[in-house]
Amino acid sequence: MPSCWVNALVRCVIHALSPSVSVPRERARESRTLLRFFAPALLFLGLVAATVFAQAPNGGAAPRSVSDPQAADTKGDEGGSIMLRWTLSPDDSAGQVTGYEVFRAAKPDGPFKSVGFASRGSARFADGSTDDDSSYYYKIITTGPGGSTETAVIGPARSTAEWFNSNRANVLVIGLLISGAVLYYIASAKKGKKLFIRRIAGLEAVHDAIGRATEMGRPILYIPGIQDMDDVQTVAGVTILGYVARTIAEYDTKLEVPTSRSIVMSTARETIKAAFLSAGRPEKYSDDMVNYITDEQFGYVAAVDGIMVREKPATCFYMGAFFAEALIMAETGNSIGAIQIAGTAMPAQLPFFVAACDYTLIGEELFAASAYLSNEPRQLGSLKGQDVGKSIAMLAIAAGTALFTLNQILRAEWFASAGQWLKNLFIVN
Amino acid sequence: MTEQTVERRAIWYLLGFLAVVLAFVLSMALKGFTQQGFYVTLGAFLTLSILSFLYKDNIFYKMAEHLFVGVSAAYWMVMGFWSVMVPNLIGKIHPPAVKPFMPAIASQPASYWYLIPAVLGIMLLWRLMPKGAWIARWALAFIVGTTAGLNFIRYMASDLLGQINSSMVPLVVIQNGSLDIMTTISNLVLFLGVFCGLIYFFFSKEHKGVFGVGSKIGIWILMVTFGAGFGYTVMARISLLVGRFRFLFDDWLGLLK
Amino acid sequence: MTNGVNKTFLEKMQAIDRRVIFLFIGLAVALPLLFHVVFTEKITPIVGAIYDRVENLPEGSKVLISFDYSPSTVPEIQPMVDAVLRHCAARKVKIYIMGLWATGQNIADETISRVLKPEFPAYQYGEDYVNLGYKSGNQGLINVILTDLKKMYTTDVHGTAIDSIPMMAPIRNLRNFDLILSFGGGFPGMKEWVLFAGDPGRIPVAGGVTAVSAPQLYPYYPSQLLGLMGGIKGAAEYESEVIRHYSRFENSSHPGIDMMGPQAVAHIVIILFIVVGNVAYFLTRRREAEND
Amino acid sequence: MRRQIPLLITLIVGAVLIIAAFIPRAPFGRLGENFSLYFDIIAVFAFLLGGGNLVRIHGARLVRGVGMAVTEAKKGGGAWPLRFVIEFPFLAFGGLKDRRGRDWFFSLITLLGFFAMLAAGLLKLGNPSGWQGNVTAPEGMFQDFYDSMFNPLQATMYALLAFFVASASYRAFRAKSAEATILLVTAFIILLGRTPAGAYVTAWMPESLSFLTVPNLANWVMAIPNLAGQRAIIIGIALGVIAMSLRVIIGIERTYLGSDEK
Repeated sequence: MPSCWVNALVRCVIHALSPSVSVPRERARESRTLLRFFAPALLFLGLVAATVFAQAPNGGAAPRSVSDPQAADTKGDEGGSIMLRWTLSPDDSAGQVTGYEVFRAAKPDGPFKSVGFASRGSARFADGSTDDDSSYYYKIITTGPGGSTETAVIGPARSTAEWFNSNRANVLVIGLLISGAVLYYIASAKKGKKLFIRRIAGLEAVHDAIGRATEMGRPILYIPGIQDMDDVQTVAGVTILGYVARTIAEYDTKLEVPTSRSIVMSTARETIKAAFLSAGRPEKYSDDMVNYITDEQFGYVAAVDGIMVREKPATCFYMGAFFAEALIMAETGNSIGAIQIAGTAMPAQLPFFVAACDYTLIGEELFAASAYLSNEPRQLGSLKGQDVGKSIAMLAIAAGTALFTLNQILRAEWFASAGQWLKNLFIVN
Repeated sequence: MTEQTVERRAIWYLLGFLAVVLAFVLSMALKGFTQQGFYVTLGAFLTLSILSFLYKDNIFYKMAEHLFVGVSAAYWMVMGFWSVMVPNLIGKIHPPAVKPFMPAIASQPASYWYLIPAVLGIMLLWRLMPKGAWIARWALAFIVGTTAGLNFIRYMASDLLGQINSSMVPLVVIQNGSLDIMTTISNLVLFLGVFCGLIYFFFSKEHKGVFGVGSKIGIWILMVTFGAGFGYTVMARISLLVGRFRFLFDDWLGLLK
Repeated sequence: MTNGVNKTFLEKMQAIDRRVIFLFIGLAVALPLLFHVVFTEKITPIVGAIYDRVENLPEGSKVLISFDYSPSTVPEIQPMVDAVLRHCAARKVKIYIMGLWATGQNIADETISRVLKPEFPAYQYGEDYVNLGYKSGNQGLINVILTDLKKMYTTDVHGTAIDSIPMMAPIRNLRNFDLILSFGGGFPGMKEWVLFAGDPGRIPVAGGVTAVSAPQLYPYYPSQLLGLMGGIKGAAEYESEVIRHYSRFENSSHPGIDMMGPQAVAHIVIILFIVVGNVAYFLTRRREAEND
Repeated sequence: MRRQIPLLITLIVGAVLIIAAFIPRAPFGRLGENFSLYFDIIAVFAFLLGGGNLVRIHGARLVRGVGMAVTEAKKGGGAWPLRFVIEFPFLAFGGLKDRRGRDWFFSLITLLGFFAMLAAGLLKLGNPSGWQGNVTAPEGMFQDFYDSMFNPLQATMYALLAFFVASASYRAFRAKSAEATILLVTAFIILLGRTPAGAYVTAWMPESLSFLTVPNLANWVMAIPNLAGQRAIIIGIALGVIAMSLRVIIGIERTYLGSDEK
């Protein structure tokens, strides 16, 4: 029945398109009548069909099956997983598909058991429960409100473990590039090559801030963040503490470092002890400079606020990972008139430090701070290496953007695929 | 301070102290002298004590603060003990030992790999010993090495690559033959923002000339980000206060219906 | 004379004592709460995306809800959780509850007994919903259960063996879920779910976070993150949408919508203070320029 | 030597973890995950150091303070215990002249809270299902303490932010420079956009200008310029972390390890 309609439609279209084609008069009249009668109706139907076609070609019926299903070992994993891929059902975008259920069996003739469900729009499914020593057979069932259709049995497939995670090849290459750049500049700085490093205002202020505390005879408060040593920001905070402590050791200023983690307390003690020693003032060091308060974020900040309003430090440093407590501390510090220097790589807390502190090290500057303060050529060399990393990132973004833009303007397949290729280099697996 | 003023101050302190106790008892009388009533009153009392810090530091805040430090330090220790120490250390090295607490994991096979953290933990504690405190540094070295190694990969993969990947967008977007102005402007801003933001972070080049202009735009973009982040957050902070006021008005005073 | 008085007034307006601001904020929150001021909400696409996904889940789909927060963020997060939980239960999907935060476990228990049990008596534990409880390990935990859930979860929160819970039978790992919803705001939370489960496992991840964390998660939307509720406003939008489509929830609590009243007033108070500060600043500057 | 070995440990652990990230096979594939678990265990050991420090400091202050308070009370002569009780609020709340013992009563509160919570949790006091029960089970003493003390304290401390966010924005959002103006304008738009008020302010705008209404503008700012800035920050941070990790692994950055001398 539908084919009959299609036939009529096609004939009409041909006639409409070729009025000059010589056809027997009778036939022509017949077509004209047909046209006159049916054209508006057909046009309407065509429009409806076109819209409907885009949405639901076979409303109520079972969705059509996926095509080209394949099952193969998941690449670059530790085994125990088989990846299934397919081309989406033509009804997928029309909303007639609820999803794809994957069935598995040890033999081609079954029995098949469901191993999982991929939702609408996804063209792959990883069966993560396979045994590397066995073969498996699969079939994929496309389900929808109108019923379901299944593919033929595919397989056999086996899972294997690999020695190299090929999905991460891009991470390896770019990692090597950036590490190479960092190591290269460290090496060349070691050989005595002079490097320019721009001024970082927040770090220039460190000396003045310590001097001010000494003049006022008030303590210096140093907060190395509220995370543990497994956060790299805490590592940065503690190393910066080392350089700050070295300067403090030269003055007669009291240093207070409340910590919210026991391991940070231990590490900070080691760091300050070493700093005082290298400044030639080991006798001034005491374990009481660093105290553990509590692991609890807000218990910690309650105590730090207490220290602030009671001891009135002249300078507060906040260097490390911070969460909501950042503003509580910074506002209390502000109310007692302390000079405040903050640094964090927590994007969510940066606005508050910027608003309430005198100087703020933004993200990357926190990690650059220890190198900057050390003023040691090798350390500064690594900053140059970081810049190479930024250049790579900027180049890649610019190239990808250019390719996609050209594709929009020129509509050339080549640009699209080149752009996609470049983009895929930076895909996260 | 003469003896008399001291005495007078002591009396005032005593009266204040009694007033607080009385207020507490009265408030409990309102809620009924039950365990529940006591807990709600205590919660309200502590809430008000912390809020009083907004006016100025005082003994109520100081008491609440000190209580908080003690209670919370112990809380995290207990959680560490029951959710890490028992199941993940003792339960791994010698599963039968945890049978009285967690029978479900007492029958799993022992995994002697977990002796590594046990040894490192003891090394860390060694600094309490009179001799050989330096051994603690081995544990610290292990911790910092782990942090460096794990974060190197983690930030590389998700943050660096992921963000570069999603920054590749066409600057001009043409939809059905005509320019999609909104998306085009958005993508231009996005590209320029990321690009100039990165310029701002350059350390080894002076921010002058074209580079200086880029870095200036970079700062502006960062300021937009900070302004947006700040403005967006205000809502969350107010919500928290609403939560506390609801507790005071509803759970404690029963004013809301 | 008047000039001098005005100037000091302007200077005062530029440096209002913070305690005055504190007082105004306190009143701005307390008064609307006591006098019950409410506004209506319209859903935004980023919240609508979650609503639509849940709405289109077939009956019996498997949804994982992770409670990654502590009592401190309950006022902000709980309304979202309640609304989504009601919506999921109304759609008759299977609900799996867990938590990356130790504190999440109690909140989950409390939520179940407050929302699920009384409002959906037909929902059976072990058949339609299960509470797997808290496990430590943060993103490490996600990493493990991405490939093998039973390695970490041998029992549910009540100590019942996983294998004896009917609805756990089809679950081997995270990839078996149709949707992962994380609610929280700190670490570990949504970001970890995206990076360690959503991305590697290609599982749709969505959920709600505190308003402060939301901007950080925008970069992941929509390619890595299905949708996002940010703060109370996100909750209020979801509540409004659920109430609009399901009349049975008209009388359910809607703390998100309730809390938008104090929100709006407090926001306006803050805005007014900013305006006053700036106006005073400009007037002072202009006067100084005139005097020069 | 004492310095070389820790540096070597850092180098090996860091390098192995990086390499292991590319090898899916056991035991490398799970190395990172396992090391994270190890870290959590070490952190629990470290609690003894932190908790010890806490108890030591507050214990010392308590002992010193009580001693001083008793001395003070004895000075008055007569029945000094009675005097101690009457003067208690004074002696407890900062009445002592010597700073070092002045806060003894507050230290007592810390210690009481600490040991009560510790005992309730470690011994699972009052837990309805005894030793096998979850430590945070409702009705257990640990959970009761949590609900009545920890929870209100934590939530209120957090709620202080509502006030601080207002005072900080009043002070910081002032158009003193180009940067400050941008900060101010963006924050202003977002603040308005997050309330129903934002919709009313620009409700008069014609449909064709709908993208200029405050809620739409706020969403656009969040989605585009904010995103751009976030991305720049995140990329920068990633590079910073990479370089920092490398410096730590190859041992250039080693202040945290202390000194060569003992």
